[in-house]
Amino acid sequence: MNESILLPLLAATVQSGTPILYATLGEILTERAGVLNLGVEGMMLLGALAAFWASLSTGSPWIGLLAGGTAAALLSGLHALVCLVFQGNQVVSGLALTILGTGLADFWGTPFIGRKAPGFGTLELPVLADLPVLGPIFFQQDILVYLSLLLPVAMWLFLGRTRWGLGLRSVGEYPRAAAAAGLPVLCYRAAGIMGGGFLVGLGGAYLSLAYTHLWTNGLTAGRGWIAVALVIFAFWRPGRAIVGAYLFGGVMAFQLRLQAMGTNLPSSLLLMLPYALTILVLALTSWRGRFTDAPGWLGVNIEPEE
Amino acid sequence: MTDHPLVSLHQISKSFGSVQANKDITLDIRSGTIKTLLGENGAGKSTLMSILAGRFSPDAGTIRIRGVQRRFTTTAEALDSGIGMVYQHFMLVEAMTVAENVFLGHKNGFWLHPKQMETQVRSLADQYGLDVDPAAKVHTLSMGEKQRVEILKLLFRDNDVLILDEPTTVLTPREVNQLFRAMRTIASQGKAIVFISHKLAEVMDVADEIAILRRGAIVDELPAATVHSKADLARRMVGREVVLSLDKAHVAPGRPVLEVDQLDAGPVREVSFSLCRGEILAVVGVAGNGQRPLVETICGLRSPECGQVNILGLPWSEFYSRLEWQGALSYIPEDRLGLATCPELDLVDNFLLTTRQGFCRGSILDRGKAERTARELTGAFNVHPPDVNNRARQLSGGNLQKMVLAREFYRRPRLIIAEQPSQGLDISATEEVWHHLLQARERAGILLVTGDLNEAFNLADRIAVIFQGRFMDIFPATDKTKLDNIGPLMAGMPTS
Amino acid sequence: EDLKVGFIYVSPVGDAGYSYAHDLGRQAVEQMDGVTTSYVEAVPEGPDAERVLLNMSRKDFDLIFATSYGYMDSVIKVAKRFPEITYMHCSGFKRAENVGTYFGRMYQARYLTGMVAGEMTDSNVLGYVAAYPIPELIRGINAFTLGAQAVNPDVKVRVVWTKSWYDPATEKEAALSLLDVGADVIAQHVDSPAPQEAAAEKGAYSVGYNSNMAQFAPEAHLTSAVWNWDNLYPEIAEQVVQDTWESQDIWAGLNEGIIGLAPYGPMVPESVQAEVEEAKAAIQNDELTVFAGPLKDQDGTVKVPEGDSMTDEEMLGMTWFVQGVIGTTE
Amino acid sequence: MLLYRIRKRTTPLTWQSWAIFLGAVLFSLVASGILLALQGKPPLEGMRLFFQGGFGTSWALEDALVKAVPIYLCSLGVGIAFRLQIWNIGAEGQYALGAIGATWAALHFSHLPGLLLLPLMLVCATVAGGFWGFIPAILKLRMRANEIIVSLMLNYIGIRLLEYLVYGAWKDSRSFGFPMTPEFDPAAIIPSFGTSRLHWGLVLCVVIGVVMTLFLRFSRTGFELKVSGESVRAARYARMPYGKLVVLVMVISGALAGWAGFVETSATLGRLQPSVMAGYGYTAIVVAWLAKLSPLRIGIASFLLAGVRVGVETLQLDLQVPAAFGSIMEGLILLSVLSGQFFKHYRFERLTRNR
Ligand SMILES: Nc1ncnc2c1ncn2[C@@H]1O[C@H](COP(=O)(O)OP(=O)(O)OP(=O)(O)O)[C@@H](O)[C@H]1O
Ligand SMILES: Nc1ncnc2c1ncn2[C@@H]1O[C@H](COP(=O)(O)OP(=O)(O)OP(=O)(O)O)[C@@H](O)[C@H]1O
Ligand SMILES: [Mg+2]
Ligand SMILES: [Mg+2]
Repeated sequence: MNESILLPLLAATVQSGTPILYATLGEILTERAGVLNLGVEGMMLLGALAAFWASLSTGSPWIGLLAGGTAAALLSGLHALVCLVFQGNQVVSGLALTILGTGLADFWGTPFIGRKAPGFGTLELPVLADLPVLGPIFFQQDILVYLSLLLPVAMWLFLGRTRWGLGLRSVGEYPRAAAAAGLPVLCYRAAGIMGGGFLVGLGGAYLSLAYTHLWTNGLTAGRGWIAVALVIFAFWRPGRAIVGAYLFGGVMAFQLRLQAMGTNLPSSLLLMLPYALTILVLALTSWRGRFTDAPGWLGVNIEPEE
Repeated sequence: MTDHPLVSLHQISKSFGSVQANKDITLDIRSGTIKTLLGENGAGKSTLMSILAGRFSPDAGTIRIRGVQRRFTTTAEALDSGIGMVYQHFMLVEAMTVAENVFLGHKNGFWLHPKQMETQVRSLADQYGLDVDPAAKVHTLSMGEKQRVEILKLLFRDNDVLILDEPTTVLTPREVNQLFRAMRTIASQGKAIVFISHKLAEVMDVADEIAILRRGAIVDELPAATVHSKADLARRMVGREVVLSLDKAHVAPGRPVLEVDQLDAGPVREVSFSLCRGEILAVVGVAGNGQRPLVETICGLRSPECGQVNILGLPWSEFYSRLEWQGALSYIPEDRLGLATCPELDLVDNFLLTTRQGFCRGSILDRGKAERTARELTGAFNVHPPDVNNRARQLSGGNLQKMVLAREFYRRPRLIIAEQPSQGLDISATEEVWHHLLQARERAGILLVTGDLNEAFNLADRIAVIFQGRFMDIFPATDKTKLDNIGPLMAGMPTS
Repeated sequence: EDLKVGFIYVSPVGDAGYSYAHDLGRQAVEQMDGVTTSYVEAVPEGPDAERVLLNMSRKDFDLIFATSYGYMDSVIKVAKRFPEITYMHCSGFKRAENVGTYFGRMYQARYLTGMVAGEMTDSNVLGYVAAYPIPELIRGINAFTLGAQAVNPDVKVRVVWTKSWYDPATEKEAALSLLDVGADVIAQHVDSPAPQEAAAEKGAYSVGYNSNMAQFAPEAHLTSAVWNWDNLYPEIAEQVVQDTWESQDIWAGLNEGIIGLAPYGPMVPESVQAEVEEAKAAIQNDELTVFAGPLKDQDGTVKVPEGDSMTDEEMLGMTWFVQGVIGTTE
Repeated sequence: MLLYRIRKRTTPLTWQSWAIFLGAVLFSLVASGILLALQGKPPLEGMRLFFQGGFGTSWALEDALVKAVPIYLCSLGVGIAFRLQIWNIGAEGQYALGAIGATWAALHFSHLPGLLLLPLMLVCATVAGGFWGFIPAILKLRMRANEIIVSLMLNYIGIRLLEYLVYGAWKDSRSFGFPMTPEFDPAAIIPSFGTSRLHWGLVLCVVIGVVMTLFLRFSRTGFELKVSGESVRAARYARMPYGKLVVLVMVISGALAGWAGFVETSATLGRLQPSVMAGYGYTAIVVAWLAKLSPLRIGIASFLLAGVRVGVETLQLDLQVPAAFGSIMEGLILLSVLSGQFFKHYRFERLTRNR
């Protein structure tokens, strides 16, 4: 494979990994607070639609982006209500959220099918874009890609180096200790859910404003589920999420290019590649690794008065 | 200065379902004093203090802080009023460092600076002689170290009222002395300390005032100076005379049930000993010196790396490849609630945990029969409340331990590994547990792993001292000179 | 008593795409006097289809259009139980006394769009983003290739399967990967306009599908191959009203107006437009047959000898690519 | 300041929990009705149509029952894995493999009589589905790979495998290239009762439901599952064969999902085609949790959910509401029923501040 194929492939890797990266980071934030939210797919869809709608009606993709994040955060607020106040099972609530979010997005989104909204275009970064290999891969992209590259660093700083981050982690690891230390446990969990929801919404917005500038029902096509899986793959660490998202996006882009270059392999088998590879890498990395870094109280509700 | 007590509790009541944990409790806590709560398991000590610390809200009654009535709905509100508590079950985030745990919930500054935090924690730790590495992750710490972190958390917050719920159960004698010194320093600074313990000697040593609870109510309140003997205290607490020393009938040693030869397992190095039927061998040492891997290896939860383990005359792997549920080996672990039982299951299920094979017909489980047997056993072992439909979580520590003993003895084991069997138990429960263990000697050899020297002296025929994975010495419990020298041995200093 | 006409769509109707095209046809039927219509959208082709059909049948519909090939078995099954109801199944091959089939000769339009693409390419590489390797799509790709080769013998067509009817992100990625390997015109047989967008971004040309896709990429869009079901549905409804309906296999093309071309983009030269229009007329007059021999498959094996042309049956079951297509039919 | 606080009930509600359930459903229906009204459709009429379409006629009940079968089987399967705290979300893929296994038998032994062929298909579906469940189990035990990821990824792989076969080797030569296997021999089709759509798959469900209930309640392995699900440490302490249990539940789980694939392929489609995949594997997860993993309740929940889905179609047909409305209603119902369960154990108490 020569450079004229490889560089675009890597650039495409970054692009197709970015929406998954946003969603994975969002879910990491939520799960670090101890809440499992399987509604990523639904939130992402609603986010994508809200972003599209806002961008279409205001003409500003930035407002669209904000709307995307907000809509997903609001939907995840429902998850917070059900799980934090009503003690609902997080798995059911999350799956119901996916069903509801998909339904709402389809319901409101149908009139927008086949329209085109203003979105984010390529924005070459001065100097960086001219770097030999890295330039074309990372720095001739749209602004949301750059943002997604900063985000893991920001999240790492937030979780490890701030008071709120410490509280958020403690609420996921052992909420009783957090409560004993006087932290408002439910508020932290709600913040984790809705903050994570916001990021997931940005992932959706990336799909409808940057990757394509279109809306269709089912735009995310399962990317939300991949994100849920990648959280575990990333051992709940923002840094590893980049690896996971790009690995997945990369193999996805690769198999399409393999087809385009002409191969006799059946496309069904090629399309298995990203999934099979994820399993393989996961098995190899988990094998010797000691970490099962899952937050201690992940998925467990906090019962009132106990 | 007002003459209000720092804290006064008035007519506090609290029920959990049908259990009345506290009824009409009135109690004053004064600054500068160490107040001790005494009472049997389930008397309601922890519940009362959890109410003061804002974790539970009372059904009735009022709390006044310096004469002002307060109502805490969260621990945060109690903390803001200067009340902090070290819980019986640690409230530590295992995945975080010591420093992070200490700083958790602290309100100053948005950014955290790990190095700076660690220095601060270290200087505080040095100040009170509570040695612990601030950068270590909590899950790597021993129980004693975790306890120190809990205390550091309170000291760091500068609370006016410090509640310590059985802080000494996991500490070594030296650590206990350090803690008491720290407590006195704290009290002398005008703070109030509430101290809960089952160890009467400790109570007499450190308390200024003593309050005794029985069945959820205060039955006695007296200055420590008026108490003259442990027996006196025990009588007030239990409501009857308590025999504090056991007369240990001699049992003739039988055939060896456990032979360990040059065993290596994790930190355990070259450990050799043998244990016969009718004998209790106590392994004493500071927690975290290899007791856990030693026990886990013998109990088949981890495999030996090197050396020989013979159980009931069979080599380790052979013994575990055809383990019988009955007449073999019983493990009574330190972690009663997490390992020996399932907190959310009822007593019948918990009874079946290790005895299920005895109630099987083919692959069908006869739960009715198990329930009848469990009910009989709860009666025989004096488990309270005697309702087998309760969940394990609902039982107090002592009653849970009795339940575990009842279950394990039902299996008629020939080898018993008992880890800290009386930890956290009140004196009458301790008495019962000891009694059961002594009785079990008649058909079994018992390996008793404990940090409580008193327990070792009372029960053991021989004592082994473990330090950094090695046995420093094994000697008969009658050897007075060795017994006197046990402190240095536990600290790794062999007798010269 | 009104004639009740029911429609079952595989995807939501929306504002573009396959079901939208069918729904335009339904709206035309709705306009007729003495006819009411109703539809159920997003009916998966599996087990649910049978139930929806049954449900409709029990509600006394007189004429039911099942608009996706996967409904075939369900239609036959249900039709057996309701002999008095007329069923029309789109793109299938099973008929019964009261079940007719119909489809459009989209390949004719594909051929014409291929001619446009073949004229407009510089690199002689055309890209084709396609959903599933079924005969309908393979036929279209072959026709497109033959059309392009008719005006530009050196042209090659590269195919990428997305295995999804609507996944704009993957479709865009597929188009980009085709552009990366040198394609400069992108055609598509998927429902979203994402490939159009990709072509526009890279300064290449594009050919749309389903309906006129010019709005998504005005500077790239050459033309689209489009469906016009409103030219068929009212006619069938009329037959049922008049009681002249008979079970038959309707496979209509340019002549009946069921398929067509969207208006050419401004970049398509007059000469090319004229050439294509000429071919279109030739097809309509039966002077030009799209799948006329000699036709070789990818290995060079002669599939249709000189002088022969493919029968409808052969075309319906086409599972091989003609020479010049790069890709696999699996 | 909070005006209300949450208190645990001293005794959980019993019969009142049905009232709560109905209240929760009513709440979500009102919300859906409002949504209908906003669309300019008659809300009351809509709800009537919905009920009639889902539960109100014998046809509706028949349809709901038939649709409930695969949901029930998948859900029973994932439910048993969840009991052991093994997060099998791979029912979708296991379902696909079951369909593949059954089809393989149907295509290769089409000469056998139904009485032999159908059991053979069942066995093949069990083996194939069970194998797909075995993979995450063994990877979890041997490689410590998280079963959520592995089973989720295997869903996609299973579906692609099904496509590969149907587009390739198994394609019917008479299907004009369409991706479908030849129609099954009548012997390979699960018979229905009379002219109704109800088929013997329902009987299979009842039998396995009873067997499963007995197994979980009375067998030693059932007890071991319960304990290991509560605490892996305690299970290890009590010398329970945790690894074997993991494999067992995953294989059962996969096999049951495989059965669902077999039933749908044979009874409903009569051949294998990609559209056999209808997302039952994911629905199953919701149903299993909502029913608190009890086989009987899983049955009820599957039926109700199937009825909702069937009823919503009537709504679509008669009122021309978009398909998405069904998902919205389903999501709302799930969320409110879930939230309603809270009131079984807790109540809100007004805070009286006695200052
Ligand atoms: N969360 C709870 N739910 C139900 N019952 C409880 C709960 N906490 C405590 N109890 C019950 O309340 C009673 C008092 O318990 P508490 O923990 O206060 O006793 P204690 O005096 O601290 O005993 P110990 O010496 O064993 O620590 C016991 O009967 C106990 O079973
Ligand atoms: N520490 C222990 N020492 C001795 N026996 C134990 C211990 N812990 C549990 N047992 C008992 O040993 C019995 C045998 O355990 P084993 O691992 O052989 O499982 P099993 O019941 O034989 O299951 P399977 O037939 O599937 O192998 C268990 O039923 C248990 O009651
Ligand atoms: Mg206590
Ligand atoms: Mg065995």
